[in-house]
Amino acid sequence: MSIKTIGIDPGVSSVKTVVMAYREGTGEILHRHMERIRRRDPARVVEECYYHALDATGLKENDIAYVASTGEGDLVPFRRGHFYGMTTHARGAKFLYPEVRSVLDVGALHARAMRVDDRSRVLQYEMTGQCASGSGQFLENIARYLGVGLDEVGPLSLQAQKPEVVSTICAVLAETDVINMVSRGVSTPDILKGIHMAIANRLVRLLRYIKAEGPLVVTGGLANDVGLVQAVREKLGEESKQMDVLTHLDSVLAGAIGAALWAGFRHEQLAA
Amino acid sequence: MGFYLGIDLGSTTSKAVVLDEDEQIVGRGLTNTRSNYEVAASLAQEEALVNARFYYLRRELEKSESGAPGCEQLFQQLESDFRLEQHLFRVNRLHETCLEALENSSALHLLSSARSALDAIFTECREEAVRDFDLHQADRSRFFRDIIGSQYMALAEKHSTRTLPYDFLLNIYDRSILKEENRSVGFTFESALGAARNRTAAHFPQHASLLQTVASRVLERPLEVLACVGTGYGRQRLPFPKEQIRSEILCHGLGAHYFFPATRTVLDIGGQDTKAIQVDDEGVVTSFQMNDRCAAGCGRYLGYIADELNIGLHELGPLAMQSRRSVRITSTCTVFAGAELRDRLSLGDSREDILAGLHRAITLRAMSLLSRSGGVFNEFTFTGGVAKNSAAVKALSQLIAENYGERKLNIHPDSIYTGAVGAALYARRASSDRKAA
Amino acid sequence: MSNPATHTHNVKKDDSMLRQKNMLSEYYRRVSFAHEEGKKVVYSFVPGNLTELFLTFDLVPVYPEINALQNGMRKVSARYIQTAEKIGHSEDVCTYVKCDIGMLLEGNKGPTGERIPEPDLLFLSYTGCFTFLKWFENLACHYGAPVALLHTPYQGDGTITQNMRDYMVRQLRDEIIPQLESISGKKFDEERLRSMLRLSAQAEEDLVAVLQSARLRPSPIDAYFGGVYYIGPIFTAFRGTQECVDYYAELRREIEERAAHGLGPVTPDGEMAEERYRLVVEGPPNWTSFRDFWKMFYDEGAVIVASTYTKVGGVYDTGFRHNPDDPLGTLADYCMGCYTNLNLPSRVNLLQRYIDEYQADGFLVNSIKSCNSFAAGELLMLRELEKRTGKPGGFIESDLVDPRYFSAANIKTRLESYLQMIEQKRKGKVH
Amino acid sequence: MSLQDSTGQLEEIIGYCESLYEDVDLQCVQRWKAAQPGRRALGFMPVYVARELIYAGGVLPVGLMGGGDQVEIIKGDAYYQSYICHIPRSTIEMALSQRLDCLDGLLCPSVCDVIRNFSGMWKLLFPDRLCRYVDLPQNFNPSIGGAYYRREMDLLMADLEALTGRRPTDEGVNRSIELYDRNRTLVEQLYRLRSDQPWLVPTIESYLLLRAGNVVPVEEHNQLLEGYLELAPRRTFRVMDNIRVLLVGSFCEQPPLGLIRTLEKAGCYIVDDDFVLVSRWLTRGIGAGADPVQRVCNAYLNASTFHSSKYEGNQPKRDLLLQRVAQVKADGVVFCAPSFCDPALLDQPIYMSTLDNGGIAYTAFKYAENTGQFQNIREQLGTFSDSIKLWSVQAAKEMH
Ligand SMILES: Nc1ncnc2c1ncn2[C@@H]1O[C@H](COP(=O)(O)OP(=O)(O)O)[C@@H](O)[C@H]1O
Ligand SMILES: Nc1ncnc2c1ncn2[C@@H]1O[C@H](COP(=O)(O)OP(=O)(O)O)[C@@H](O)[C@H]1O
Ligand code: SF4
Ligand code: SF4
Ligand code: SF4
Repeated sequence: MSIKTIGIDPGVSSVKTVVMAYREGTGEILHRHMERIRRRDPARVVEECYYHALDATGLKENDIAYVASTGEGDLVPFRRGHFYGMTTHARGAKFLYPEVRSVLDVGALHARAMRVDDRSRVLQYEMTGQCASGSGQFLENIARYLGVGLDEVGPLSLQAQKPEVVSTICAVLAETDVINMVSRGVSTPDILKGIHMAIANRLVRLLRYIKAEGPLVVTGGLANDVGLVQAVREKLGEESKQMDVLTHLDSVLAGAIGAALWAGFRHEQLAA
Repeated sequence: MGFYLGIDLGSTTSKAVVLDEDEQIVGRGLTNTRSNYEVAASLAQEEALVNARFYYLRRELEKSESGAPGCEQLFQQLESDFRLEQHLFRVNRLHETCLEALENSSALHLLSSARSALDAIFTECREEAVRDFDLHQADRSRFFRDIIGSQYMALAEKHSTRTLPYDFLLNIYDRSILKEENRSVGFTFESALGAARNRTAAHFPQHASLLQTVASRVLERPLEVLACVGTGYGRQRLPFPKEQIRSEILCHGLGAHYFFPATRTVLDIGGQDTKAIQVDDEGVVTSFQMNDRCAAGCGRYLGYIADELNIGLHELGPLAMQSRRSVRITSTCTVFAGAELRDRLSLGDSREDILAGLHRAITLRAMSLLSRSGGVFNEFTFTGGVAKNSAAVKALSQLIAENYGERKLNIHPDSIYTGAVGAALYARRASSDRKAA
Repeated sequence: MSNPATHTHNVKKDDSMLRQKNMLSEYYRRVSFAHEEGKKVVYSFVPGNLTELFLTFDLVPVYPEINALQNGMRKVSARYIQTAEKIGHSEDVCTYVKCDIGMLLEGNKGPTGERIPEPDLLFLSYTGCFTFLKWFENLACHYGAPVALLHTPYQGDGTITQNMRDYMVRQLRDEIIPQLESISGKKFDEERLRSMLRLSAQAEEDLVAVLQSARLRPSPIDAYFGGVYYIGPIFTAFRGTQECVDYYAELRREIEERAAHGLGPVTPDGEMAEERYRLVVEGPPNWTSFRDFWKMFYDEGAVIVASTYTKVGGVYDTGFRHNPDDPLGTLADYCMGCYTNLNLPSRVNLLQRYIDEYQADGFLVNSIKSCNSFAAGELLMLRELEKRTGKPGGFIESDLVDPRYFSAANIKTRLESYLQMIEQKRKGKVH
Repeated sequence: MSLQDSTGQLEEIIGYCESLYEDVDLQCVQRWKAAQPGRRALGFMPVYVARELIYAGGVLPVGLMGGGDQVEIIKGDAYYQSYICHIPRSTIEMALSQRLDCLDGLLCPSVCDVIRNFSGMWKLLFPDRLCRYVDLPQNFNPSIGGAYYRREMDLLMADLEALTGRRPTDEGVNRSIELYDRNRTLVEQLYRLRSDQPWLVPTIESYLLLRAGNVVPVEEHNQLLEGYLELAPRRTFRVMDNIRVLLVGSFCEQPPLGLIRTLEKAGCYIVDDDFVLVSRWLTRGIGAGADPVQRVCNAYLNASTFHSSKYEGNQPKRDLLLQRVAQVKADGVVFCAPSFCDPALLDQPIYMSTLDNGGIAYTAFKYAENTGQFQNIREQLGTFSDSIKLWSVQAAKEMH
């Protein structure tokens, strides 16, 4: 018999929810959802997502064995437990690709790299600090400036011919760089690729620091961005690091998936 | 008559100033730089020249009808109508661009619903412009992008439906505004003045003929630019020879000296850089500091905050002034600004208190540059876009008084043009040097 | 022979340069074969180095700082630094240390490509910098080599007290020398040390003359960029040798000849054009872009007439010379007298003296991210000097061997603005 | 006494300590001086000075630990580049804003190059005020380093005499030794209690208690400690499912309170640390007796703890670290050092490889005394504690 768990991952820009049928250390996703917060009260979005998840699966609150939060856990008053972001992303990545050895989680404002063992235990990690260079928000700003929808960013970047180097590390100054490029007539794909390379540069530094090994699973919102993932591959290639770089349609949900799995684990542990 | 032109190509705004032979400012131009640098420079320059023409237009009006009641009103109406014409021209052009963008988009199923939504949006934009376009409302942004942007977004929210998502309309706009901004003005002074004159004449039929004569007299007058110097963040991209480019530090120093000859310390907080400059009694820079590599705590920071709160830049200061207890903020990464704000709001701090804290944080960063450049001496001049922000000014003057004692604080209404004025002065000097040689 | 002066001088210049090059490669050869030749290797630091003492015991000294700076000039430091960061060294700390540890981790290939042997002794003469302490603790961990610690008291109150001197001499006599004896298997030969010290003093005399030639207008040398070449032999493995004496004698002759002909310094691009600015510089140079950095100066006609960096291995121009009559006492005085062992007020006084004596137009700080020993307090020094001399101060930031912290554009902007400031100040007019 | 009373009293003690922590104008020192004419106070930079001698001379030793996140830096930045740690700039800021005017002088022990140069900066800025650089010997041989240190301490005694007009007597020094020995015992008890039952002594409380010792006379500090030690064990705090960690690296510039709270909120009991090191620098009491000044010197030579600014000699600190981990039964080590702190940061690789070899988990991050955002640190520490917690169970239950 499986138990039902929910993992909720409120982030800076979106709330991710997963309902899981958990059984003996693994599970099956019954429901997945990602909701952009966009200027709304995040606590309310979390609540809506939660009830939406129950509605969509036809479950009652009582049917849920364990609700676990990750990310901005304080926004989930009805949680039973909280697991920290790297713990859950590592677990989520393992769910998606059991052979995972390193995880790269790139979200709206942060990026973290983790090296994990075969049980998805985090062995070493490194994350970006108080500086937003290389974050999703930064990419979003650029995309808006260029008038490109988020979904188009990746595919466009893949079309680049001569990517333009972005010299600065600062996200704000980089925007100016981009303005410069536009005014010099650099094509949108080349600009985007340049930005991707700059971000990838930072990400690879994180990976280098944790002595990453393959396979590497990219999670978080930017895992959806094929251009960035490709740039990371190229950067790793430059360092002659042979490593599989994997993404998954559910990559963005990795935190929520991990939380739901840990929820099941913890529930069993407590019941034992 | 000869003029001297100074152009300050800033990271967020581009400024141009026209000086006459007596070093009097006769024209000012301002545009945002969120577009092509060359275009921004030429827009600012054109604006400044338009502004100079209006300067003479007013002089002509005063001469011809000196003391006549309503003369000032007449002038203001004319200028306002002129801007309205400019504005409407751009609204229409943007409208067309949006429609083109729509045609080119792959979302065929949205074509007709989006088209009628766009038509409705722009119709309302136009109506609103005609209804209350007021050039002289000081606390309003005058940038096309800002005005149209906030209108568009509000209206897009209204016209979006389940099938026609907001994000789609927003994307159409994002694409089109970029194109629009990369275009030059696109109409002549004569034609716009002509259209404006007709509008104004409708308000003041009794002055129709006066308007006619004055306008043609101004149009006859040739504007000859004798020398031109460029400065600012984007100065390297100006199509000028090297000797016509000056470092922005030098220009700011000289510009501040122009406005306030007794100035010794100058602080300029612009969009992505902050400069602390010490000058001597001739406006020569003796030491300076500026931020590098990191744009934390600069003007753009406030821009992000305003975006996040969905209010205008000019509203930030007054809101912050209402705070009773400012919240301590330490991170001033410009990109994180929005997140920081959300964080604080969710912790239960009031908007006003958070804003006060943010302003203080910015000011503290500036204080640190000031102290690095040598301190704050009498008189102290505050320039750049952020000098328009009352809360920043308040926090700054408080901190200066507490730490350096009483200092005379200068803020000139034209302070945003400080760099451009400095550049124009250099242009004038270069040309008189040439004459002397 | 239309211009004999330039001609002869060019040849001479090459002589001393060549001699130095040869000395250096011979030195690295000696180092790499030390163990094969049955010699013991001792690692030590440049500030307060006790080369004569090592040579007395026939030990081969290795200076990790020199390796690091050479690696910086050869542009391999970036990789070494990364390697060190991989084992947990922070981005924030001294890059000399990381460059050295990175080199070690990658097999200890020295700047000339030859392998540097492991140390038989880590001689931790800890003068003027705490980081030395940490550096050798890290090396001790890697090599398991014994450490000899010489604690050099800081001139906190601006003087060398008798207590400090006694402390040093007793450390040398009771602990250091016995340790050197046991490592080398040789008895301490005081006479030999004395004769070396005599040679040291002789070379020191010539070095001072060379550095002080910058008082002339135009200065025949660049006392910073050129200066770092001049100090090479004496601050490292050669002090106390006849080779060293010969080198400085030759260098001095060359410089005096340049001076006699009213010539300016030689730069990597040949003769420097007109001398337009005379500057005093505080702080070490950047090594990773040494040439580009220098070029920014000589392109503008800026000559460095005095620098503090050329005093890290000993301040000789205030009168100190090694004294053969008091061998241990003189070594103590030498260690305690190095530039970074002076307290801040003394450093300011020294700089002020340079600005006056060398008739500088201004002084410039090159603040090094890595080096707290130099950098902490430099901003106050700058201000204090501006106040005392009325000369404009300039400030640029870079790093020793981490190319990430050398921003050419930024330094160029600051330097240009600074020189323009001097220019304007000289003119006294904007117009 | 009822439970409520004791809770109230505990709150009072901690509240008082917190008010001392927030007293960046050193009003408490001003009050102490004003209470009796002729009283003097000497500031000292953290880590170690012989407080016994200073206090014996009737001079209050005042530990300066920067401005934390309470002092806004206005002028301090003019004195320090961005890549130098934060504590000297906030200290300069405090000095320039007259907050340190109640101090009659400053002692800068040899901690690192930054503090060393700071002593010179102080001399340039305040030429009329006493400032002594105390070069603690790194040579621990009694006849060499010891002899040198003794003479340096005699200099200090002369300074004290010049300051107060009278030379401290042997009895005075002995009395002072006894007070500080008592203080050491109490602090040790506090740490023992914390390591035995960490839920009874939140780190923030033990930290504030220690910080109080920087600014109040030792008698008063002893009273505070005694009160706390009596009351804390009566608490009925819930025992949390936290891991036990040893915190290393915060001996000089101090983390802000918010950071210390964050550490515990993220699921870690800190069972040992190196905050306010001066109160624990000597690993045993000095003991009163003949020639007390020499006893103080001997204690430095023979009983100093291991520490980043001290040469390890033949007592490799990596071994001492392992000992300490075992002693306090730590599940892991948290390296928590100020940014740009060469001494602390350059020790880390040595420590890390030691822990790697010993199979002990660790994590590392940097802070500045005015760090305001702890999100990242919470995330990091949380993951650290998660990984220790979940997997100690997990190991048995092997997944899949
Ligand atoms: N298809 C996509 N292409 C590129 N970026 C995307 C895409 N989808 C989401 N993102 C980016 O992912 C980020 C959100 O990532 P997420 O991991 O949810 O962050 P957080 O948890 O901090 O909210 C956003 O900044 C957004 O820009
Ligand atoms: N009316 C206003 N009220 C408050 N702040 C303003 C106003 N106008 C501009 N600003 C601020 O000034 C900044 C632009 O300053 P500016 O000196 O023009 O920058 P730059 O020279 O870098 O282009 C903007 O980012 C904004 O924060
Ligand atoms: S460099 Fe740019 S992105 Fe980074 S902290 Fe500064 S402002 Fe933010
Ligand atoms: S800190 Fe400075 S003096 Fe010390 S080792 Fe590094 S570069 Fe040399
Ligand atoms: S924090 Fe570290 S570097 Fe800074 S003063 Fe203290 S010991 Fe020195």
